Amino acid sequence: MSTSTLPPSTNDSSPNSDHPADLQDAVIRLAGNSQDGIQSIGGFLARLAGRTAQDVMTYMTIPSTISGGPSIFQVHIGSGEILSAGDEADFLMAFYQHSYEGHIKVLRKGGICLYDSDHVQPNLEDKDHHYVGVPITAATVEAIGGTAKDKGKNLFVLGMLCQIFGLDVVKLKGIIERQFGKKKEEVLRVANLAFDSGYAYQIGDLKKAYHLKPGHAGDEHRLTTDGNQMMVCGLLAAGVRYGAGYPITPWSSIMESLRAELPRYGGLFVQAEDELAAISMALGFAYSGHVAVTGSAGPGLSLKMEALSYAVMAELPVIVINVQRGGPSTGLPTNVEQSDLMQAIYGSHGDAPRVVLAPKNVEDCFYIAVEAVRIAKKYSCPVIILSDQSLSSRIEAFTEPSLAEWMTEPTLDQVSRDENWKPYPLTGETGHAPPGTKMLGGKYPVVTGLEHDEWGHPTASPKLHVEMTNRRRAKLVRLMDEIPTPDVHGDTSGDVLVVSWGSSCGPVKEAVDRLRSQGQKVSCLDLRHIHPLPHGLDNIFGRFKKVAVAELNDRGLYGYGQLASLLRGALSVSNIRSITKTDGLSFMVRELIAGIERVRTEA
Amino acid sequence: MSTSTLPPSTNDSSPNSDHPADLQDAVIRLAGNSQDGIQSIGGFLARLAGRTAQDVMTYMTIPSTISGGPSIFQVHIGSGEILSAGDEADFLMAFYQHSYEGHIKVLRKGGICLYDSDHVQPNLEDKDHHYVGVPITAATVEAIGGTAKDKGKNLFVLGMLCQIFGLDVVKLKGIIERQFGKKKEEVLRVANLAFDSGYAYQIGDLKKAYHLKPGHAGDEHRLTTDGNQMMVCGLLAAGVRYGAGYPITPWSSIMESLRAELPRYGGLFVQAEDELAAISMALGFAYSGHVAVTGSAGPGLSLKMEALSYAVMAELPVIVINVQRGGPSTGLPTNVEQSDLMQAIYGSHGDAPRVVLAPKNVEDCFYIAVEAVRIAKKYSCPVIILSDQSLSSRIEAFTEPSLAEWMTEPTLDQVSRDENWKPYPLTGETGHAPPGTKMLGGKYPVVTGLEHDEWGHPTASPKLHVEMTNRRRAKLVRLMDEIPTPDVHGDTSGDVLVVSWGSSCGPVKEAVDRLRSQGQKVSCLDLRHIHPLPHGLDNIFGRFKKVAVAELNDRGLYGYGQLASLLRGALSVSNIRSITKTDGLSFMVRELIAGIERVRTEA
Amino acid sequence: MSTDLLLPPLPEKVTKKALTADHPTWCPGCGDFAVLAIFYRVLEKLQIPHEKIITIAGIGCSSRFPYFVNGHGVHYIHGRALPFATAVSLARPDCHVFVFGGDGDGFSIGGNHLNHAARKNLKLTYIVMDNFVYGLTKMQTSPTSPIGYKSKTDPTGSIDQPINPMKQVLAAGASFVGRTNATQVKHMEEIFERAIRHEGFSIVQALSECVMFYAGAFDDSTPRKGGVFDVIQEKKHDGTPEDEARHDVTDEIAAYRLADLDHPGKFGVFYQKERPTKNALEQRWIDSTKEKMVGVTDKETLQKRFDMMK
Amino acid sequence: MSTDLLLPPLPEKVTKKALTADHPTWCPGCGDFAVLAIFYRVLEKLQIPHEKIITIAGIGCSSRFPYFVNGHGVHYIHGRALPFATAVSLARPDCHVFVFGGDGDGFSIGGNHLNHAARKNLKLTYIVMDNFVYGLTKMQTSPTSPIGYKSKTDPTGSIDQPINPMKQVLAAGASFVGRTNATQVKHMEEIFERAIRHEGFSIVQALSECVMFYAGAFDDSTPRKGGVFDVIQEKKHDGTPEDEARHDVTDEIAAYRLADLDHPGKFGVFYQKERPTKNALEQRWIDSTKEKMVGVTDKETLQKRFDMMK
Ligand SMILES: Cc1ncc(C[n+]2csc(CCOP(=O)(O)OP(=O)(O)O)c2C)c(N)n1
Ligand SMILES: Cc1ncc(C[n+]2csc(CCOP(=O)(O)OP(=O)(O)O)c2C)c(N)n1
Ligand code: SF4
Ligand code: SF4
Ligand SMILES: [Mg+2]
Ligand SMILES: [Mg+2]
Repeated sequence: MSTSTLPPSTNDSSPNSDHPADLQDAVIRLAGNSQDGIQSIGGFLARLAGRTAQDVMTYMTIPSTISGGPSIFQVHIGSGEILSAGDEADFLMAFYQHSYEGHIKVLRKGGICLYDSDHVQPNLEDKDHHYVGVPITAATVEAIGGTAKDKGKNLFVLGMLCQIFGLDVVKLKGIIERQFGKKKEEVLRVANLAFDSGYAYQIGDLKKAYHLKPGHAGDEHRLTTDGNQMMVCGLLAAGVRYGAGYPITPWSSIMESLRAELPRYGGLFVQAEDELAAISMALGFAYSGHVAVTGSAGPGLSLKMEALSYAVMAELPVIVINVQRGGPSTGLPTNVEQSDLMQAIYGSHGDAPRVVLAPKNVEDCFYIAVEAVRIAKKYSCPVIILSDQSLSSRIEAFTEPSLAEWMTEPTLDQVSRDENWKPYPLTGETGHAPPGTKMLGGKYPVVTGLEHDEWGHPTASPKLHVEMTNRRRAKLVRLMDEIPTPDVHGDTSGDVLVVSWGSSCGPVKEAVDRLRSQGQKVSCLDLRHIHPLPHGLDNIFGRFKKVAVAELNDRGLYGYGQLASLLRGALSVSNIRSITKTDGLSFMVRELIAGIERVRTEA
Repeated sequence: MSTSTLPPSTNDSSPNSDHPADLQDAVIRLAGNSQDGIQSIGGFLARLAGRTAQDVMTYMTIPSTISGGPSIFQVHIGSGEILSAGDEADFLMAFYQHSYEGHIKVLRKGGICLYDSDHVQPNLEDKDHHYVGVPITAATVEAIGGTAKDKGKNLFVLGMLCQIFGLDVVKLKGIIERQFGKKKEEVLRVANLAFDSGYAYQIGDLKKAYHLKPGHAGDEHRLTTDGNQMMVCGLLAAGVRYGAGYPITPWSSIMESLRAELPRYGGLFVQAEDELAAISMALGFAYSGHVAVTGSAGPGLSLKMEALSYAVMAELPVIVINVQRGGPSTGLPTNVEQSDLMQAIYGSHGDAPRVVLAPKNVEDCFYIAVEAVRIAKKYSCPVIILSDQSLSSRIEAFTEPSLAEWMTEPTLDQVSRDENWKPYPLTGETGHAPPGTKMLGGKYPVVTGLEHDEWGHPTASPKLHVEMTNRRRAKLVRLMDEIPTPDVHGDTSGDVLVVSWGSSCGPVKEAVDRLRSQGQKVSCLDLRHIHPLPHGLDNIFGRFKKVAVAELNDRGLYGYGQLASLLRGALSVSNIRSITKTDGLSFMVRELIAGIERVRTEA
Repeated sequence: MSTDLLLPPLPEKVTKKALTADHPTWCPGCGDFAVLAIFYRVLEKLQIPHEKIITIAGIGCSSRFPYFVNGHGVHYIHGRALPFATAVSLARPDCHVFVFGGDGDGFSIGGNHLNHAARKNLKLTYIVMDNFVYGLTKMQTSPTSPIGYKSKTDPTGSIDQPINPMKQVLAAGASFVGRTNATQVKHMEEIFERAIRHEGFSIVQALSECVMFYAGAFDDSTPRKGGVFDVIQEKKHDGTPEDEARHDVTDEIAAYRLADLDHPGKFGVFYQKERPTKNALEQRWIDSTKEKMVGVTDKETLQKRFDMMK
Repeated sequence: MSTDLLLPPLPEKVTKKALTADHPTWCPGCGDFAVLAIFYRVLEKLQIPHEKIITIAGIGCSSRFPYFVNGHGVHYIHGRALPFATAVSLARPDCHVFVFGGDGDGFSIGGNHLNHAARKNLKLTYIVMDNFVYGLTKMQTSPTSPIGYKSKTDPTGSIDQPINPMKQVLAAGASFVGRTNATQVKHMEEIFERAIRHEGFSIVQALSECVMFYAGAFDDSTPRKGGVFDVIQEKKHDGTPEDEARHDVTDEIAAYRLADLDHPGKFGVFYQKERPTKNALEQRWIDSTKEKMVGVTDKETLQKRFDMMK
């Protein structure tokens, strides 16, 4: 039986946590060891949320050893818009003493701590939280038989959660079945046993307090997945069929999916010997007439800098995905950071202008990939996509993109070129003649990294270097003319405009909404096009007293984060300030609120 | 006999070219093929200037094929301060028709064109220049015997120039002897024959018009050499004894000299298999307890970006020299450009703050190398030196640095460390314990690219990542506090302050001096510390109506060159504008004057 | 398989004239001229359709090759021509990929790509113009410079043991390994042709003198200069006793033994043995995947992926 | 030369305890534990002074090695441990340089540095913990993964021919080439000791099972798992007829032939032959230069250089 230290209060004193019987949203943190399969229960919950038209965002930590270790999975689930993984947990499931001790501090005042009483000794002096002890280990062993000591605890807990939060048990069991159905029948049987006994376990009237409100209309086509998977889908939809890469966390799952998927589309992805080879292969594919993809995380992006400079010079259409993690060097390989922005723009030698985009959430990974391919093709140039570790691994639910609208079939342009053909016209777009193309004038082109004339012929003419440098810049200027000025969320004038990018956009919006609900004159704006910047920012910025750029990187020598420095250099406005953070974690809403307040009030 | 079309006028109408019998300075352009040895006569002239306490600056072009081809060598020589290689030539020596046709346009109005009448047919309609034809080829053959048809012409011409400009024939013959004395005696004999007959050749009264005023007091210790050689000397003086590199123009001559020289100092330089290995070796030397050097040009610098990020994280003292050339990609390998500045600062992944310095002239290559080593040692960090193709190859004369003052003997710190030793104290400077050091506490250190604590032990603690990121930044802040605010040349307030760096500093000063002599309120300032910037710039900039940053790179998407963008991002002043150029050539003084005028007058 | 090079009826003949582009910027007398001339000749002979000829190179004197061949060409970055070419070979099975370069480009900075392209057995031909020196950057030691060679980076003579390119590529798994001397044009022609006809990764080391910075490097294998051009006698499988002593090109150990001979060594085909190319293996995977999905559009495939995420 | 390891009278004994640092973060059962244990044992035996032990590694599970050895250590970047170690070896002849890493680190991204460090014969010992997979990044194909191995990047089984590390390093010129299996600790100890005592570039391929992502990979050479651990019989030069058939470790061709055997192949010393190290050659240059300059200070030398520029 469960040991409940305190009955859950339906109304408590912690800020912003007024939970009625039908909860709008809940943050559930599962803390245990990665071996216990807490990632999979988290995943099941997220998928269920997607299925029931609820919003969801997840967050997890990866243990530092391969064999596993302490790890958490947090699910923020709700019927409203979910923009962050949650600063505080409403509900903590602690599998071990270390899980309890390490995470009780993130449980909100009045929150419930469910713990495995076979492993955890909670501090009974603590009157801020409600404690519910369940002998999870023993109960699971009882349920499924004494064989696999640690197996099944996760499903037992899932059953309990399903009961407590009033989740859709039929759908949830369907998801479990789809997952385990692939394996042996015995596995599914055991999983069901564990789940059912968790579901049936008597834990008092917790469920009254924690019943989650169902989502909106349930007939929407909703996907529940992470950013890396949506990036892959975006590339596939946009017609990318070739690529090459080298494994590195957190990029690997993109290349693994592409390697497995592309043969179905008649394409292929090569695992290269290193990142230098990977981008060279991607450029080889691009030269062959196919827009191609490569990618990495920081250390690998650094290795791609020389070839990227070639891509700019030769004007080859290639997508380079960088899933940012904590730096410098090997840094914090499994944490989030947004500290490769300047490198993406300026990391290669020479004046090497290139396009840099950043998705703002999991769903946007799809659309940003589509946009990247569009730009790469139209302007025949490299496009860097800056994703980040948070986007790569967190799970969100959102409406399925319409493939009728977004699917592009790749084509290979082999039309013979006439005598007047020039790949690099001084005015007009680049147009390569891929190999296999007949040159009716009899003269075949050489693509080069040397400065060259309109035909691609090397030249050291001072005049041509000026003209071609202008030409490479002008492509990005044309793109700038074409991208929309981003919308302001909230009023278009006021005290503070918070500008952000990448995975920080969600928490920023949540913070701004919260401040607005308190009557503050705060708005926000997401930047998806980082280089070139969209037009109109000076105007927008000028209508606010302050602009606060929120990003996960260092405030630098002069007090400004990377995007903030870029904006200050580019625009002629003097009100740009920074909110930065370098602890390897996403912004907490409360950190942003404090940062915005600081910017608002400081001189 | 020479065929002189017009007697030289001692007074002509071209601007700023009032040449009396004793010339203050003269720009001599030798135009021929590189095979003709024009580089060596140029070098002899430059060295002579150094010896006779004159100022000198040279400029040359390198033919695009290995076997040679059209090429020029320009010597600007004079008794005042020489700050640029000269916009226009006072004197053109044309060896071939193509030399004549290609270069007559840079000869100033009233200037003299000496040509080889065996090869050149000048345009006799041209009344703007004075023509003097000499059958150089035939006369040389006559002088040294019919064997080596094209050999010796350069020395014949040198003899003529010696006569025309009234150069110190004894010193000049001494220099020739030192050069050729190393070779076979026969070679020196032929060289002397050619020189003497050129010296004796009758070319009328040209020499009256072109007699160069001797320099100031001649007892100074003056060196005449190029920037790459002074960089090598600076490193040697500062105690650098180890390094590694991979060849690339225009860096190669630094590594070649280091490879040849270091054994004399008990050190060594390794030719690595590529740039990735080269910087890794340099870091290995640094780890071993010796501040080390590596270097390259743009493409190779790009390849060093990953390891540079490690150098920042592990805090290893390494000097990275980047001799900038035209980019992007292979670009214009033998031209000058200043387009790797942003990469030097931001080219690596993660927040990887590092020091960036730039020498302002050939002499300064010595002092900047010394400063780089001082910083690398004091702060245990990587320092990038941004030189450029112009500095690397141009010859200047200047006072010899005092080795009594600048020579540092390298030491290897092997003192045993006690239990309290920490390599990365949260407050205080980094102090590694190189291998071989005994650890009295029994615990030996591991140097890592992972985030780590004060002992260097890996950690994923959010708090420590914040603290260590701060710590890496704080080192550069301390350096910033220590470097002097640069001097303003000219008045400390006015209409326009021209800011420049690297090889552009010379022409900028010349342009500013010229404008000042015309009464304009223009001043200039050289930046040698690029990252971190010195304190006090906001104040200085604020006292001018406009700040014009002159640099050899593209004006970018938003209208600002690289240093200008950096300054705009860093400082809170709104008057920064750009003067940029991307033709692969150094600034002409007249281009700068036009640029300054544009900035002064525009809104 | 490679015989299909000759099959399609050709509309226009590929002639030396049509193949000639810019006049090479090489020094007069540079060995690379002969390599170029013989490459033209072999292309003329094989009549590969003009638009299907792709030459790819890194950086170096020798790597300027693509400018001198009037065909689709790529002048890429130093040391990375092979991975670039790998992709072209995989993506464009209709084309013929030729990679050219120098010893520095291929064996110094590019050495790892060489190992991996060889083991993966990409369908392409790689001709290394080995002059035992860095030419373009003006005379530094290269990985094939012999001990004692005086260069700008070894003023007292090179001290590092050079690599043995033949051994390296044999060990890496190259399926065709040839060696020639650019002064022996007939021999070079034969080796080039066999390399190009080989179905897989074929590499030829062509000793090509740098007259500017290493004149005389190959005199010892140049009969005209008093050297001996020692050609490998290949097995004829004629059952004669002499045939015993002849070289079996499918014998890797024997090839390695030939590679172990002192400079100037042997010339000819050291090794040739067909095994599946990466091109074929990847295509097999695509085909077997596609087999199970006849009639399914890319859109349907992606939609199915979406459905899995619901 | 390497005997001097044992000569200096040691103040403190180097014990396993003193050498033990953090508890390894490897998975229980990972083969790398045994490699570490044997490394401790060999260090104990050789009594290299504690402060002179330097372990250097790139990135990978195996490359975390330096954290687990209490000695001076470097956890460098992926694939570049050898050039870093090259410099340490050259600059610090008083120290002993040990490089550790995995198959991905050493043969994929780091393959070129391996070739060049081997040919230059740097004085250092390199131990590759080869598990035929990328462990740290969780199961991608490595350059030694056999054909058919199912990984996240080859879900239908690996298709590229793996490299043969023994062949590669023999061809590159490694002067000591050994091979062992981490389950055979006595053998491993012997090979490590011989490698460390070798004066020059010594490399050992230690098959080391990744129980997480490639369990059972080496069962076929692990007697306990029913495999055969086939040890090379080295020549004893005892004049017996049996000795004829034994392996001569100075015979490179014979070593290459051993390397050519099918998996699991042979174990032991494939090749060992001393030749001058780069360390010695560079030192010789320094010494002969310095000989001519006895009593000249660095300052005087530099002043002379200045005088040349006047
Ligand atoms: C990344 C990079 N590093 C260095 C160079 C400079 N570089 C150009 S060619 C070359 C070597 C040329 O030698 P090789 O490949 O043997 O060709 P060769 O000129 O002898 O034909 C070097 C070092 C470069 N262009 N890029
Ligand atoms: C430049 C760079 N690319 C990729 C990675 C990611 N990465 C880390 S370890 C590794 C491979 C590990 O395999 P291996 O060397 O065989 O070691 P193991 O883990 O199997 O012992 C990779 C690809 C990285 N850290 N740096
Ligand atoms: S430098 Fe040497 S390799 Fe280059 S073109 Fe001249 S002769 Fe040929
Ligand atoms: S993942 Fe494999 S190699 Fe890595 S520690 Fe675990 S068992 Fe060892
Ligand atoms: Mg070469
Ligand atoms: Mg491995």
